Amino acid sequence: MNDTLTLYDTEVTSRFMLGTSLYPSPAIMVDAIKRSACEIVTVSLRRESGSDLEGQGFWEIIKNLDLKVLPNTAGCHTAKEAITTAMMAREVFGTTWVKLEVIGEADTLQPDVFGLVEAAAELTNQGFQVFPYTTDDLVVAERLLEAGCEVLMPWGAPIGSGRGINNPFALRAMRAHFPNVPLVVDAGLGKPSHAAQAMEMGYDAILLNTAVAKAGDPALMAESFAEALIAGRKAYHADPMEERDMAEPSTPVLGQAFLS
Amino acid sequence: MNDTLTLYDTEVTSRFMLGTSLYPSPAIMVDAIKRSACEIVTVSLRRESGSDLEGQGFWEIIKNLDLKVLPNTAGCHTAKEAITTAMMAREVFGTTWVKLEVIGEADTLQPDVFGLVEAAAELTNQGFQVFPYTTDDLVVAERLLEAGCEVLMPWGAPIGSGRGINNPFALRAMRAHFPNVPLVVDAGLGKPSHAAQAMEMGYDAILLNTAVAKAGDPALMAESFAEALIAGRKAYHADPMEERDMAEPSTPVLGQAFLS
Amino acid sequence: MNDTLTLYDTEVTSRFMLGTSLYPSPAIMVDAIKRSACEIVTVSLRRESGSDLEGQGFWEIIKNLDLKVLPNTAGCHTAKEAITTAMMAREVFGTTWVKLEVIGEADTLQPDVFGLVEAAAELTNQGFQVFPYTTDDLVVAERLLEAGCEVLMPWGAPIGSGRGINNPFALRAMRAHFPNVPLVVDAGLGKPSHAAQAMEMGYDAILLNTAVAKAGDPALMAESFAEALIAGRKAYHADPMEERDMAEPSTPVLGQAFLS
Amino acid sequence: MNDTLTLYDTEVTSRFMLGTSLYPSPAIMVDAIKRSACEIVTVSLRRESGSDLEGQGFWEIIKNLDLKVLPNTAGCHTAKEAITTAMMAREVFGTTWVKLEVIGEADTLQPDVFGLVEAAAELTNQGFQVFPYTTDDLVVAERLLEAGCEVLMPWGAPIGSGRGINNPFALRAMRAHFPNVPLVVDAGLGKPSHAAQAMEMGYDAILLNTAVAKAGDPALMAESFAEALIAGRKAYHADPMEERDMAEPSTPVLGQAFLS
Amino acid sequence: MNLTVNGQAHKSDAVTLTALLEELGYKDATVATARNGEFVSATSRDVEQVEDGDKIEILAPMKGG
Amino acid sequence: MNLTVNGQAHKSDAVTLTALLEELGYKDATVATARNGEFVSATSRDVEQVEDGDKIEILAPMKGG
Amino acid sequence: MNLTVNGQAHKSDAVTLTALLEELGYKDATVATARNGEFVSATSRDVEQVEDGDKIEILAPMKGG
Amino acid sequence: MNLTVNGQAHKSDAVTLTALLEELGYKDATVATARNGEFVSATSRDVEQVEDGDKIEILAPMKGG
Repeated sequence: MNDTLTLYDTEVTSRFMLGTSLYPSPAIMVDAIKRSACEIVTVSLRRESGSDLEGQGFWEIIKNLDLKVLPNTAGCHTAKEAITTAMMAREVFGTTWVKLEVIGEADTLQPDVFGLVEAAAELTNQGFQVFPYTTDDLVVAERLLEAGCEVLMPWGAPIGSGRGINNPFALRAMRAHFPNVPLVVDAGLGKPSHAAQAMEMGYDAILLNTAVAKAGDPALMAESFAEALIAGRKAYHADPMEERDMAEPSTPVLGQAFLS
Repeated sequence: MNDTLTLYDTEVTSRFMLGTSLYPSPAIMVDAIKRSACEIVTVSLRRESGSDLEGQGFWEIIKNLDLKVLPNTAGCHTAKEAITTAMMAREVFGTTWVKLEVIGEADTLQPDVFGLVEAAAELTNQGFQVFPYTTDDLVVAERLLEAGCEVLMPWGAPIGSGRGINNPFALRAMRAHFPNVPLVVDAGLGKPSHAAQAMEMGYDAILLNTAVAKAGDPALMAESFAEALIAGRKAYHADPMEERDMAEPSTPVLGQAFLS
Repeated sequence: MNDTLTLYDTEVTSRFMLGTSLYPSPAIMVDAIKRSACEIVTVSLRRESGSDLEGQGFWEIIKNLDLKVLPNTAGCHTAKEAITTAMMAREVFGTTWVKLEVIGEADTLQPDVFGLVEAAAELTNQGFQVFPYTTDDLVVAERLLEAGCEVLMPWGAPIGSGRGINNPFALRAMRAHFPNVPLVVDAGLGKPSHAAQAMEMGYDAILLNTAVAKAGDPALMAESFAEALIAGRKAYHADPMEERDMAEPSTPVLGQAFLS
Repeated sequence: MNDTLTLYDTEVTSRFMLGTSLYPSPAIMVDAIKRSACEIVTVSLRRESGSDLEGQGFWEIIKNLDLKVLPNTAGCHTAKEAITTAMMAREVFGTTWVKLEVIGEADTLQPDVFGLVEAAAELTNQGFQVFPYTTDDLVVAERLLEAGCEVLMPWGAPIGSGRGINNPFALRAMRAHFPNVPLVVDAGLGKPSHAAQAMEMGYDAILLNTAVAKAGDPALMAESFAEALIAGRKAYHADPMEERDMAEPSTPVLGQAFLS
Repeated sequence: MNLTVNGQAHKSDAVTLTALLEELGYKDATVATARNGEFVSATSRDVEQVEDGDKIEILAPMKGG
Repeated sequence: MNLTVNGQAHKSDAVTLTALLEELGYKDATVATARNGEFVSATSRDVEQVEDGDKIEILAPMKGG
Repeated sequence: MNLTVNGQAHKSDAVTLTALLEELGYKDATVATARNGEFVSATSRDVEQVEDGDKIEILAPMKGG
Repeated sequence: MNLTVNGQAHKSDAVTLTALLEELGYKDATVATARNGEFVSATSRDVEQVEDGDKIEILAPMKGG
């Protein structure tokens, strides 16, 4: 089964995008990334500081992995901040990809959909390929597509909450509404069963970080998510049975012995 | 990681037990079993009929797979019927294992826990190794253990319903109550994410049939379940993060640029 | 609308049965009972002690309320204990009613369905009218009816947990299976919306204690539960709409102006 | 307990707002409205047609009820349409209140949050008191408040779906985020238990139509919703117990007899 | 003069909105009016000219959710 | 004679349950009694002998859920 | 002799279960047998008499869940 | 000349951004720069003047989710 995913002009085999933050150590991060078999990792820009040049060391590690990097605009609260950050990221990371985050609220880290659409349009105009971190709002999704986005990344639940898909109804509606747009569940997944569920619903990929990095054994958890994703994707292709309310015997009733 | 499962005196590597019923064809069944990588298949006894000897052909196919067989007592509504069926199965299949079903209600195919405990005790006395299909009732579970069962198989939902785990609270309580008894979720799972969830909850194995056999592509679904099980088991070992209500940024806040 | 409920030979108007334990004070208990408008309260037997004769005072308070009392066998772990307790209660409280509890497990306080059925049969033989605290197991329910019970009281969730209905699927199946038996959700409800839900599902009554007694304002909560019960019952009679997946406009589409 | 609700400068006692559409007959509508005890009904504007002047008759009926009317802009898909409709409604209904709907998607009838904020700002400038039908998006909510809205009406589920609160997590977050803004759950509720739940969560009021109008007995259902709302509000004030995972006996353990 | 009134083609010689309403039998009805997508208040109807090709909306109170 | 009354050791010379109740001050109380796990009805207390080592339960109405 | 074999009426002169199986063409088949609801092991079939009115079950391996 | 570099007060005589980076030891580092909230590309740093009161951001690759 050839089942690759095309994100803008890039074809990937793995449907797992993994964050690079919050790991107990760089070595564990590298191990987790390798065992996830992911082809895309997310990174950010932060202030370089002091003489240790922490960022340079991090960047060496990432470059050695030889993966696609997807820089984010985490922490930006306005379109302008996000746009400037994206331009800085393009230069540093040498990619036109950007995971566009415009954060609107501190407790839930939910997107500011107004700033998001504005920044997506401007960045697309400037030649970026935007991966917008968005909500499950279908109208916002339409606006992002009109702004030039060719991928949508709705949240499953608040970033780092690990709650899984808070509103499966809404994500199902989104999948049905945009059958041909690559849809990535970004944020909020906590367990591999959540990832399998997303894939069974027909989502194209998963992006996460905390659930792997904060597991007791991040590398093992990365492997687990990777396998659950693949399993969920196969289930989607295998066309699951419909749920029923009543039971139905699996063992044949015909030929049942009379032994009483 | 050595992570085998011991069921009575038998050690297995696969935690997936698969039924042999409801497939579109014997060839598809064989393909599904092989791709499930399961080591245990369930079978039944039914009336041999006519000149075609359907049962003999089926049995040849199963023997050629060289797996452990777990005969069931599906369709039995009394302890006596189940006991007689078990004795017949032991002779035919050459195994002391029996998946003990004493059905109590037609709409849900739920176990009759009274007949179940009675039959489990008698069969254990007669040298059987009983795998009881039971509910999530902890007291019934205790009785089954007292009757000599060394494995418990609570239902997730009605047989063939594909609903997944109807009462996660109860199954979690059962896992906590019997930390050292092999626990198998038997019946009601519909999608690989359900299987992953059961494994994440610490269940030891899964038994199912309909969800694979009635999928559009049974063999692919079998593979999907097998991988989801493995993923869920790894997640259990990897110690998942705790769910949180509030968001927590994955990308570091420290070093955030000021760009507005 | 005449909508009384007949429990054995007694007709009641209120469908709310309220416990008498855990209140901050006797005065608050009396207030809560009055505002609940319940006609049945549950009581227990405990060792009389010392010179204060606490039990006598409690009993005076209850007698003055002039309600039906339903003595329980709380804390009994065997059929024998429950039977003896029931006989003592019949003498003291002057009623053949008994809320039969045979507890099987300490963490969940779930019924021991084996002891329950045994005690129900014996007590019925001795002239009791048994209100069995049971699980959502349909086969156990059948046995209780065969034993002579004319009311069933399945749990919603563990006693005192306040979780609401843990397994709506199972309680719905029970309602469908026993359309003509008075069914009371006993234990586990925490909020009035849970009570309304049970009544909407067609349950005949609710029994609870902790959710009222442990509320910040027990009397107000009692009133709230009473109203929610009545509301839920009316909704059941009013035949609710079916859930839909897609939206449907409430305001007419016909005659929509064209204003763009 | 004085527990009125202030919506703009109007104080109401009832927390139930009821729609006037979809009833089997005008008489049943009137009966349902009366038994709901609501003080606010929603109405719309549609093309007057032919010689029967259906709208005039409807308006006479509504005026005779002597309630506050809340005209909606149902069916409007742009800010401009909604603004024009609101101005027409103000003249006809003689009120500055408007339930602002700017619909963005046909299958879910979800709000177009961009058009909504734009129209809310313009209408506020023109002296309207806007009741915006919105999503559970906190950033959109902030924008609506900035635009001058003093009430927010997030949806529970798609209009007319009767599913109840699809995303309780998000509505809880909204309540926590805006402790002092009147919040009304508008759309998607199907049963009185849903309304009780919303009130228990601290929501200030409920607006619905289909669940009453399409019930088998609309007037009885209206009464049921009204009571469930009141019950849920009381429960909110009475401070419900916390949910627990483990059981806790309600009947005292102290003084338990020893009878075995 | 060809108008579209509430979505229907309508021939009329009415010069003002007031005249049009009268012609249509809505003189005393509680209605709101719009011309070509713009609200026309009741007090302006006497002076609001109707022109060939106009799209007129005449809306009345109706049930709503 | 050594009894266990409601779980407490108790020395008594009461010959019957009635006498024991009186001795304990429960003569007029609303209580139910059991001896060694068996219910003893109020009407039998006069004749129900109490013996050395007996376990007596004297129960009163109490709050319950 | 009238038997019920696997739920069907069957006339037979077979004296033993072994004979009955042979008569039915199941001589070499992998089957288990029960007579009137009681299991009859393969080793007992030679000696297990079949009598008029007997209900015989002859079961074979079959798919199961 | 008083600058704010990455949020810290910094005194410098650097005329261009390139000079400032050199002064800070970031000459060979992989960094992106912004001046007063506007991106300054690497190729413009030689000509981008630094002025008193400027807010300079010098950002490096970092972990992100």
